[in-house]
Amino acid sequence: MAVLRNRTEKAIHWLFLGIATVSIGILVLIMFFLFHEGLPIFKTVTVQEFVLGHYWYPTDDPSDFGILPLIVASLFVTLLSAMISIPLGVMTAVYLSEIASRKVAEIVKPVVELLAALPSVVIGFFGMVLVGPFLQKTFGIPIGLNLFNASLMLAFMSVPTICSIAEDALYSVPDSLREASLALGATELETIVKVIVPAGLSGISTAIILGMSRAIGETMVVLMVAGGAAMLPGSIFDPVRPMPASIASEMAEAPFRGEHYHALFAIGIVLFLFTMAFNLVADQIAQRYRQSGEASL
Amino acid sequence: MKDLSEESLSDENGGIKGIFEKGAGLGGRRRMQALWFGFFRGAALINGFALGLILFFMFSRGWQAISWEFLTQPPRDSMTAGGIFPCIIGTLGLALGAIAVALPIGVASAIYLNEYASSGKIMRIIRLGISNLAGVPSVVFGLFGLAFFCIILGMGVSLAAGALTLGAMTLPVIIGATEEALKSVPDTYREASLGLGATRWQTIWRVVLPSALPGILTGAILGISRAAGETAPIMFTAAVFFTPKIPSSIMDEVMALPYHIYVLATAGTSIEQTRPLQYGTALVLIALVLGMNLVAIIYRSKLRKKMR
Amino acid sequence: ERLSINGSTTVLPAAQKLAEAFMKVRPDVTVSVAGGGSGNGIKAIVDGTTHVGNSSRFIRNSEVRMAVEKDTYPVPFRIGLDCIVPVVHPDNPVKDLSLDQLRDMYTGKIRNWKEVGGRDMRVVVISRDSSSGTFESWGDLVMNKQRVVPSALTVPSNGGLVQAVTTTPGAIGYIALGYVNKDVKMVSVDGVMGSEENTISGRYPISRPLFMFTRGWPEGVTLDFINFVFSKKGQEEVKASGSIPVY
Amino acid sequence: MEKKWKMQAKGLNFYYGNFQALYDIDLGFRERDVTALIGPSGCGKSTFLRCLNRMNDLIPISRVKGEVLLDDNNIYAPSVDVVRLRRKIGMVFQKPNPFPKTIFENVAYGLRVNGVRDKNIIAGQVEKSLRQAALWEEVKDRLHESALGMSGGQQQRLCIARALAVEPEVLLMDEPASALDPLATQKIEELIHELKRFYSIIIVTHNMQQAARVSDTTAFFYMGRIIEVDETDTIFTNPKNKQTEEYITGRFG
Amino acid sequence: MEKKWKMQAKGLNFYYGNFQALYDIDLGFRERDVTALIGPSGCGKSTFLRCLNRMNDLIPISRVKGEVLLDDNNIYAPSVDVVRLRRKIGMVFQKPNPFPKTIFENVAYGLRVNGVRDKNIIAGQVEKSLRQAALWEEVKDRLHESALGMSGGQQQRLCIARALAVEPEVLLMDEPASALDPLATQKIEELIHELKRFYSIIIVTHNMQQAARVSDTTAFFYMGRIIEVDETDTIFTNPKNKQTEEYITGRFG
Ligand SMILES: Nc1ncnc2c1ncn2[C@@H]1O[C@H](COP(=O)(O)OP(=O)(O)OP(=O)(O)O)[C@@H](O)[C@H]1O
Ligand SMILES: Nc1ncnc2c1ncn2[C@@H]1O[C@H](COP(=O)(O)OP(=O)(O)OP(=O)(O)O)[C@@H](O)[C@H]1O
Ligand SMILES: [Mg+2]
Ligand SMILES: [Mg+2]
Ligand SMILES: O=P([O-])([O-])[O-]
Repeated sequence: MAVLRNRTEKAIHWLFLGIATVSIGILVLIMFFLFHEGLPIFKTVTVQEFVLGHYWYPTDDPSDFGILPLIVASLFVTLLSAMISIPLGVMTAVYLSEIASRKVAEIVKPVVELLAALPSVVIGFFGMVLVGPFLQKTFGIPIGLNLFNASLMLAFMSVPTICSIAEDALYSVPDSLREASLALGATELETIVKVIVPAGLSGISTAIILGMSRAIGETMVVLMVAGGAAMLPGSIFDPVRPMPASIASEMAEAPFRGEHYHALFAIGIVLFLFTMAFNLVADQIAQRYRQSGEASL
Repeated sequence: MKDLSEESLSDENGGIKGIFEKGAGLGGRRRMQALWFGFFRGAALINGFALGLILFFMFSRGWQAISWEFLTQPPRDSMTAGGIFPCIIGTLGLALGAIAVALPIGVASAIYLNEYASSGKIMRIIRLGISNLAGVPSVVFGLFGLAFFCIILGMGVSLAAGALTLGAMTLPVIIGATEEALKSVPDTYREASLGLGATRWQTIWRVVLPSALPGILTGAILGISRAAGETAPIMFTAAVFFTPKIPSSIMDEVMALPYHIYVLATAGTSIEQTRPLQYGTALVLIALVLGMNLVAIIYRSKLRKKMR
Repeated sequence: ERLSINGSTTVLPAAQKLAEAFMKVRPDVTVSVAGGGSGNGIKAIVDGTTHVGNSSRFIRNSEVRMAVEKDTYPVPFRIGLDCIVPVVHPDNPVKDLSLDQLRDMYTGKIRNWKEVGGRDMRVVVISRDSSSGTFESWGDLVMNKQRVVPSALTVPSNGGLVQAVTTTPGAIGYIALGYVNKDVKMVSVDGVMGSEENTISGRYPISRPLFMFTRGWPEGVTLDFINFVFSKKGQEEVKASGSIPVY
Repeated sequence: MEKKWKMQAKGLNFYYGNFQALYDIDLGFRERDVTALIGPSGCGKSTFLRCLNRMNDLIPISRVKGEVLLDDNNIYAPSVDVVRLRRKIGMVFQKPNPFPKTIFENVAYGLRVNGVRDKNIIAGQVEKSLRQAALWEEVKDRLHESALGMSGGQQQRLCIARALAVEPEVLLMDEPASALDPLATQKIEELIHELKRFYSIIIVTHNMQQAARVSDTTAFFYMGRIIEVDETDTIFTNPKNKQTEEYITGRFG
Repeated sequence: MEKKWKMQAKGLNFYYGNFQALYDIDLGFRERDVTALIGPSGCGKSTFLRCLNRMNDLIPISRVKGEVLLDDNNIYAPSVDVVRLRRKIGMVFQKPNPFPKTIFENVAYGLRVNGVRDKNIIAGQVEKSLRQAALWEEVKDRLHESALGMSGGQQQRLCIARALAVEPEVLLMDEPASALDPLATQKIEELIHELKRFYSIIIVTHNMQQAARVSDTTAFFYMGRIIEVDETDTIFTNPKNKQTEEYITGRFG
């Protein structure tokens, strides 16, 4: 009986290990297919021409596969949205974890979570039909669908990410530090600024990076709101065409394993590398944070 | 007896030598605090304002479109009239299919990570892999689904391919939620069970999973709602513009609510005319997704209260 | 049984009407219709993911080559005719533009409406994305193969273009005749207004045929559908959708 | 030395990764005897206790050197079935930790996982164990209510009943009364007195008076080592070691 | 009664929501005197201590009735500035809780937030406080290293230095040595002896012997009430109350 039992236990263990590897297997598969389908484009263009080329005319004859405008667009919308979402997200996190009463926090937190749950297509739709015309009128700009509008919508998508991770980080700062500071005659604000936020800084950085990672990979919003012009923007009210938008709008027309198809997968590689870099950095920070946490015991 | 007021607590009175700035300091510090707390509160308010604004517009402009016909009929007249029934069915099919794929794999993976795996380099890599999987942009999932499910596995544009793609995308959500649920089961339960001569699997099956179940369910609901709202992964793998009948097999193409909003708003034949339909569809999608989230949130907060 | 139709947004209104009418006479068939542009339609034929591929341009040589490599022989059916009309915002006073002016606006040489007799206002160039047959015809017939400026807004469909022009006072765009409505203002080209009459007579300079492609010679339901398209009832639907029927 | 050794640790060393938590522990436990383990916080009492039923196996970075004998068999021998071993050695924890199940199911749990299916046997054993744990009278009318609705003291006695249901030979208790009020503590102590007629009991406690009241033998741990072990009376009235004396008189810890 | 009252609680009642944690506490603390608060776990010692610098204000559901006088002024009067009050009443916690900053910045923190900018004054005050906390010699060469790299005992003394730097008048300590090893505990006790020359000290402890060693006055709490308060010698040799005696002799708790 003991032998049988041991065997079942072993079998179950291996079964679970097997399934857990499936999860990783998916990531490996994703990478495999991205590279497998994307790399052939470099038979046509060099990596340099691809990444640094200024013109994206994939269906012209002869075609141009330069994605610099797309990369720049992605970076700009991400940075601009970060400038909105970081203060908003972090300050909301501070409010939730340090200032709000339990009752208020119990209302605000679900609001933030619901904001996170809004489908991106709805936010894109909102930006397109309401925010765009509004921006046009208020700023007297010719085009409502532009870098700024897209950044604004992206900011609303990344605020919840930033806020909830940052809040976790602040919340996990031990109460003993709060009390120590207050007991020395510091005000709540001083305690927050000088003790709580520095102590939660690595968690907050993780939050910010993950928020930006979410923004750079977001598709529907930039597809519907950014304007779709594959050019280097000259102002924040210029239309742009970030990488995910290009993939989403052109994939359906690119014949299987044609140049255009390979080029779009290659954009996928670039996008994937960006988000992976963001995630690795976030993981590094989180890791270091954990170690210093242990050291303090 | 006199009150211990500002003055009586001032430095002269308290015996502290002249190193502290006199009384003046504190008023300024308080004012600073009030100002900044105002900003913090304002930031939080903006979130509520944003959500309120979006909901308000979608509701005020969409509710007229909602009718029994809208919810139960396919689109008619070049999609300028009729309903969105096939989209609702398609979205439900995709989301349920996705969760049917992701839930068993996700829960089993989380059980392995939390209950079996010992920490070490390999574990670290697996974890890193999963956190990276969570960070992969949805459009890249779409590319993967197109290349792998639709073309290599020959599923074509179909409910099955879409559900699998969404399932892969939902996986990290499920793993995360399940791990959290498993972590919240106190270790003493595990030790008590093992101490009574239960095997590891018996412990997991009889003690750990029942305690973690509500948390796992919450995660599953959130996973479904996430899958239901995604557009980019199904654009190339499952969704089409118009197919009025209910899919008869999982190899059929489907309509889906998020994609329907997108095409009506950007690629329809008469965008302006169909605005009410767009708002209506958006409202239905929001109701579906936020409804599920609300259920999950309420359920979870009840759970947390019970745990205390 | 199922029949899928995919492709050109120019053909889309016709295809949608045809599909609905066809399902009335053949209730046993489920027709699904997708848009996205001519490129999508031809690609779907090449990849074998659709039965009927709509296109507002003819198939390219490279596409035929690719199709043949995959053992597919696309067969074109010319189901109608269309002309591409430049459109501006209803408030824009400009009534006529020459082909040269249009080209200069789209290459970025003309940047202000006052250069073509309009108000002092920046020209916002709106174009279609690369999958569009209309875009390609525009390139052939207006641009002389010159490239559209990168700063042009791109929209994925005729409908989207109407939408964009409607909301942008300085916009210039081009759409299929069938999509013209009161929200946009048609501009005549070299003095000729785009219309069914002028297209058939050949006076209007920017017109092109519309196609449906099948994979090899159509059979079964696909054949029935194509036959339906060329039936009297079918051509009435084409006309009703705003395009110009073949007869 | 009338009674024979039930369990014996021989040259036991224990490591959490690089940190050595136990040094060369030699300690025997007699049959039907209560042994108390005392010592300041962090000295390794719990670690040692958890070596006795191999609960430390669960900690991935841990390592054991040395032997622990149960009836002269080394429980760390490779052939040993840990699951079976743990059934023979019951354990009660610092905080009462009943499963979120009914009272009945809590006690029946150990039987069920050990393959007992017969309803009558289970019911009989549940009643017997609850009686042994002096809980039967209090709960017999609410056996099918949740165990979480009981008071702390009742919960701890339930945990003892749960451990008894699988008929172990040794009972390990890690500060079983430290989370309880004085009255409940007293009940647990009385219970230990009763149970010692059938079981070998090893109890960790911070409360010197408790050790003095319930145990026959007391072992004093300090920094991972056994400093002194002797009859409880001797330890408390006439300790040989200075550190022991200082600890007992509360000079430190 | 040569020394005058530094602080006095008068008819103090404290509630966590509906649960009353303190009942009618009347207790005075003399200047330059050490008062120990003892009693079983959960009896309200920490709660009472935290009433003395209004740290309990932070708990949203809490409510206070009664008065606490500091130099004859009620600290619960509406006009009182809590921030200022807390500067006057230093607090040391059970677990050492240095900020994740350098040693120097930990001690300087209280000065900085209280508006001291002058570098020389700060440096002087930091050194003085570290000397008072008997830590200066050990850390003077690594003032700008992280405080988290210190041992537990050093960290606790750092926390004491941090509290002293703002020159409080009263020092509250909640089991300041319970997380420390015997040696570090001894250092802290010696330190308390030193500090008592300048401050009124109120210390909560679980360790009866510690109370006996360091305090002049001892108050015994039980279930939210003061059962007995007297000179420490009297309490430990000749308690008047039976519960006090039982607790001190370890019969319960
Ligand atoms: N899981 C673990 N990983 C690493 N070190 C551990 C672990 N558990 C305990 N230790 C360390 O081992 C030593 C002994 O711990 P143990 O819990 O056995 O002490 P104890 O005597 O039971 O103390 P207490 O009276 O506080 O319960 C301590 O220094 C502790 O920090
Ligand atoms: N934040 C709180 N909310 C509700 N009840 C509390 C809170 N803090 C303490 N209590 C309750 O108040 C009572 C007194 O607690 P307190 O912490 O003052 O006890 P203590 O004497 O310090 O105990 P210990 O020796 O364990 O530290 C306890 O019953 C406790 O459960
Ligand atoms: Mg222990
Ligand atoms: Mg306490
Ligand atoms: O007709 P198109 O949509 O391809 O321009």
